[in-house]
Amino acid sequence: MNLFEFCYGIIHWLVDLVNNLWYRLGDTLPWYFGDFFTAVGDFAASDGHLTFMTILLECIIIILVALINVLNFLWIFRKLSGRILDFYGPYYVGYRIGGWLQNLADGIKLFVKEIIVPKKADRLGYLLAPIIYVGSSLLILSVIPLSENFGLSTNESGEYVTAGALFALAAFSIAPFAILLAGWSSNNKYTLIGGMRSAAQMMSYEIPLILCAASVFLVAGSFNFVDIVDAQHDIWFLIPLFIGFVVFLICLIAEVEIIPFDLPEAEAELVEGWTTEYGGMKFGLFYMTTAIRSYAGGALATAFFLGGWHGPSFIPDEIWFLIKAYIVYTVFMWLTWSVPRVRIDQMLGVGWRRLLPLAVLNLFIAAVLKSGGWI
Amino acid sequence: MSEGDERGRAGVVSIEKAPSRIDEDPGLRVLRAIADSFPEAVSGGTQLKPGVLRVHVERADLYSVCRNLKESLGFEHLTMISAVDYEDRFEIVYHITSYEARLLLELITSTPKDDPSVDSISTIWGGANWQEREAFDLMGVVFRSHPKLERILLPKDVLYHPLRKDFKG
Amino acid sequence: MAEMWINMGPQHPMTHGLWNLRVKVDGETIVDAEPEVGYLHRGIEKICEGLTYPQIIPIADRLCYGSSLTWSHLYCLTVEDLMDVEVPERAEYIRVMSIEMQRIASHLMWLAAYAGDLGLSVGFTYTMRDREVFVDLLQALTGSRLTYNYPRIGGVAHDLPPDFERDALRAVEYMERRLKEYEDLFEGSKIFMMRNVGIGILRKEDGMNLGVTGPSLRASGVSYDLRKDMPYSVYPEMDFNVAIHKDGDCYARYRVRMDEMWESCRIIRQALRKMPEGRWRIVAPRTAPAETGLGRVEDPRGEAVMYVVGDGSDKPYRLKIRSPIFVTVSAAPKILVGYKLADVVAIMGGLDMCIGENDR
Amino acid sequence: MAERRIPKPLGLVLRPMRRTGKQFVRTLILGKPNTVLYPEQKLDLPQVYRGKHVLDFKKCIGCGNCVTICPNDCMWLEKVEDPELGKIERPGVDLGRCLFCGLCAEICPTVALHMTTEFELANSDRESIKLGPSDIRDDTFGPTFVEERRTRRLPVLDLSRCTGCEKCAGECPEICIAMMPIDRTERKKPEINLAKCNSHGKCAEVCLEKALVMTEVYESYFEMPEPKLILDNCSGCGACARKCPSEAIYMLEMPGTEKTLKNGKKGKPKKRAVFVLEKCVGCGRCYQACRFDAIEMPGVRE
Repeated sequence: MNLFEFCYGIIHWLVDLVNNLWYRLGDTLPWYFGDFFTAVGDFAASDGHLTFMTILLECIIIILVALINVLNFLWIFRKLSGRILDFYGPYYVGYRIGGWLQNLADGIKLFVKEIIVPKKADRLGYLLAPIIYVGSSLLILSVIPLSENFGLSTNESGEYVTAGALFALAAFSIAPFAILLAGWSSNNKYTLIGGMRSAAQMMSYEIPLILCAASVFLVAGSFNFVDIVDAQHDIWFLIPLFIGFVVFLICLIAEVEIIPFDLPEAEAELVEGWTTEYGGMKFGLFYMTTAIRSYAGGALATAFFLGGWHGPSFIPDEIWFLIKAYIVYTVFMWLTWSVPRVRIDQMLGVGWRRLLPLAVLNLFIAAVLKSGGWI
Repeated sequence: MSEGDERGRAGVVSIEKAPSRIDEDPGLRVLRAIADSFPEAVSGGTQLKPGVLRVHVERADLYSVCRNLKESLGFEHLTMISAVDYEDRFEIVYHITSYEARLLLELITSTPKDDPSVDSISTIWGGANWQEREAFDLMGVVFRSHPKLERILLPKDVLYHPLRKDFKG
Repeated sequence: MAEMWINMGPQHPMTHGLWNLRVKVDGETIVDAEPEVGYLHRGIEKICEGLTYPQIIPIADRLCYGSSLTWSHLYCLTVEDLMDVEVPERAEYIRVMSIEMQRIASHLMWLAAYAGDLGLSVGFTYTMRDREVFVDLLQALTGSRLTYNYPRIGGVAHDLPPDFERDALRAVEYMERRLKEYEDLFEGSKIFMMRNVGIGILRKEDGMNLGVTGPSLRASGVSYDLRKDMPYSVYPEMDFNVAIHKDGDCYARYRVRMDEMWESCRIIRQALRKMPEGRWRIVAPRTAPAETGLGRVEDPRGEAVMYVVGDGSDKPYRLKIRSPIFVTVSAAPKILVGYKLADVVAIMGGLDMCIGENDR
Repeated sequence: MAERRIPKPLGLVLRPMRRTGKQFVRTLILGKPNTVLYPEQKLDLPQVYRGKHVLDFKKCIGCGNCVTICPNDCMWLEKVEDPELGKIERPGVDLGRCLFCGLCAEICPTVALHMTTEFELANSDRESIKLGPSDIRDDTFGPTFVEERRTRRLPVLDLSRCTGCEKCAGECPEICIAMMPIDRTERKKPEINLAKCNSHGKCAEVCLEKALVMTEVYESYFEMPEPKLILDNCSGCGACARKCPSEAIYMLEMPGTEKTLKNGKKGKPKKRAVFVLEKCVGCGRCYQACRFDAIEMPGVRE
């Protein structure tokens, strides 16, 4: 049973339940009322309505799963950084489960804070930026399936969006726009410089990222996640496309904006970069979105290079996928705490002079492998 | 060098009393050189303890003495400028160091109460710039031809000079 | 992008303490810089004129939060010079040992702040953790963790606590192991070297002319260390080297401080070995003659000088404090211009700012 | 100096990652992080730690030296009534102003004031961190504290018992006691040179009136100001003797200054103050008490 069937079942059951009442009302009431209720019941039982509601339910489930994952990610982030940096990390809130509830508590705290808009800020852009940022990041998650059965699909056969991977990458690169908007509309020099840096950084690291993804598409011969993962049934793309994997990870770090590539919010020089003027839940959204994007990045790397949900079957597929994504994130964190931040010109230099040629080389290798039929 | 020699003041020797040792001791040699170059401007050259000299200088000749110190005697480092408010005068004390000879020269110049001004030496030692601004800020000593003589530690609109003795609270 | 002024401070993560660095940037490149200080001016020189000589010792501690012991030690040296007090030899050794511990603690704090500036969080926590070892030692010795109030005019306040020697040697050994780890952590990383080598070059002539002292000057190739050049206390008895580097960039300043920590470890060992028995304190006179006293020590940040004028009473007539950082900051525009905005944190962090002593 | 091994950053970022990985393994698997979980765990503080003050009421003599030495003026003397000790003056501390420099405990001549290792002193309002004498009172703390200051056994003079017999001066092996006449009183008192005294105790043994008693005295590291009497101004009122916390001032009669009353009898003679400077703690309270400018105290803060 896949997610669509599961949701369809629930919706069908619910509609049946409510339609009992509706049809009974239609039977007992006078004709002019009764017809109306019968029509409502008919509409509710129609295929279109059922499919629509099913997809809505799927979305809700996927967002819930994603948000729980984000909480996990933040918890791992804090706990892991605590262990690496030699302190405890979250400890008291949710004492029994290792301080897992700390992020929830922080979220509630941020949520009840006042919404402050700087006087000279561009109000519309200022308020729109977090929404675009979060929305675009959630869009990525909508198309990444956790297994063959767990993903957003529109029909019973469980086929996902055909160009899902392409869509995910496209949604990944909406973020610079939101960041630039946030930086510009805050009307602050730090945010402006941060936004500019962010735009430059994301655009220059987008290209190697997509080239590496392209090598994967080339080898797998599809834009569909299920096909890509199925293509890795025998051998993970990690092994033939190792260069691509490394470049992809580095580019992901830059896209996610964590140290060593967190120049847009380099706190030592730009206070908090482009999030300087944001407070309360708006900041909370940015903070959460960083974790969402980390999750998305880990998931993309897992799907593209680490064999997706393939693994020994004693653990469910979905859990395998999450474990791999978590491991990718852990490596990110490990790197993050071990190195300082690079400078913007050095960073762009690395992006254009090192990573881009490597990505092209990787694409070339992929093409050779594919045309030679070795993979 | 034993510790007692280093710390005690027993080694205070004035130039006139021990002329035979001038060439042995680098400190005394420097004192003699200053006294020779500026016989009128310089007075009271003493060696307080080994490595520390004291010279009084007329404030009119301060700039030329300092230029001479830096250019011919190798005093390359201006350590400190301190202004002291005595009852009858302001004393501006320059502590100047020579890296090579390992000497510290205490150059004292005094100004009258009603005209606390000396020549700026920030063109000779760049490090004097902020220290002169500080002395101006806290003690009200004016350094003529200083590139930017503004208050530095206190806000720009303060009217008093707090380290003067007549300033109360 | 047009040129614009950016305020880095007075409340900004780059500034350790309250000061303001205004930089004019063209895009990301710095074309002008202007430090503004005085936000933390407490008027310590004026306060000291109203306090008796022993009362000033805790005030002198408050000059710098990073190395407070050095300042109270300097103050005591100055007043001993003014009063002609002979300090017992054991006290001198204890002083040398404790200020070398303070130097290590101060340099570790600098390293922590520097690592934090560069975004290396691990560097921050590890160095602060290891600084704790020396802070604990100093706490066992002096009774406080930050403002020690330990030296006295004519000695030190307490004798060594029991087992102190063992703990100190253990701490020194631990520190030497750790220093190797830091070298891996900092210099072993390509990104750290990218951020440091060739950044913020202070030429030798500029450094000498602008009055820069301490590690920043020694990193430019001038061998000027008061512990060697104009020895005070029992430093002549100690066998140590002056750390010098010739490049004058951020990496050289980092390297000089690391080497100084190695040398401090050596000095602590020697001081512990040579520590004589005897008294650690004598009764100091209450009043000072109407003369002047001068004390100079090698602070972790440079050449710290105090000049005290006595007037025969039990309070100083004038106490002038030379802060090494005050002069070094005035040289900041010279170093900063031409580098990128992100280098400001590396350069200013590398100078080891301490606003407490800067503004006094 | 010798060039130290400078590691080449060959592995890009692998070397620091190895270090952090080691640390990660160490804290995650092999042990606990370095943090001290504060409210549950606390650090062991050394005895010299300077925390909250405690005052031994029985040892304290109320001299106020702690108040004088305090750089921040955060101490004051307060009159308290104690059922055992009567009306006394004891210091209080305003922790809101305190620097925790420990000079007050260091200068205390009787080692009555200590600083404990208690550091949790925060409170919600300013008045409650202003600790009066009864708040810092702890008579039991003193014996648990290992005092670093040395004690000396010194002869302490009770001038009211002394007859001026000169036996002590004769017995002293170091010849540090000299009998000095006291102006206008026709009496002599032994002046003891404390620098030369080496605590033989022979002077106390021979003193029949027990005027000289060997007592343990803490040595002070501070040179304290000494009061000087200007005899011509002294009116004999005795205010200074009443104020003196260490009972170092005695009021002696001056024979020959009696006023002749109307009925021809002679009245009581005038008195003068006599200082036994060996007992003086230099607090300067006599100077503050004197209203006739008869006591000079060079260098006491107004």
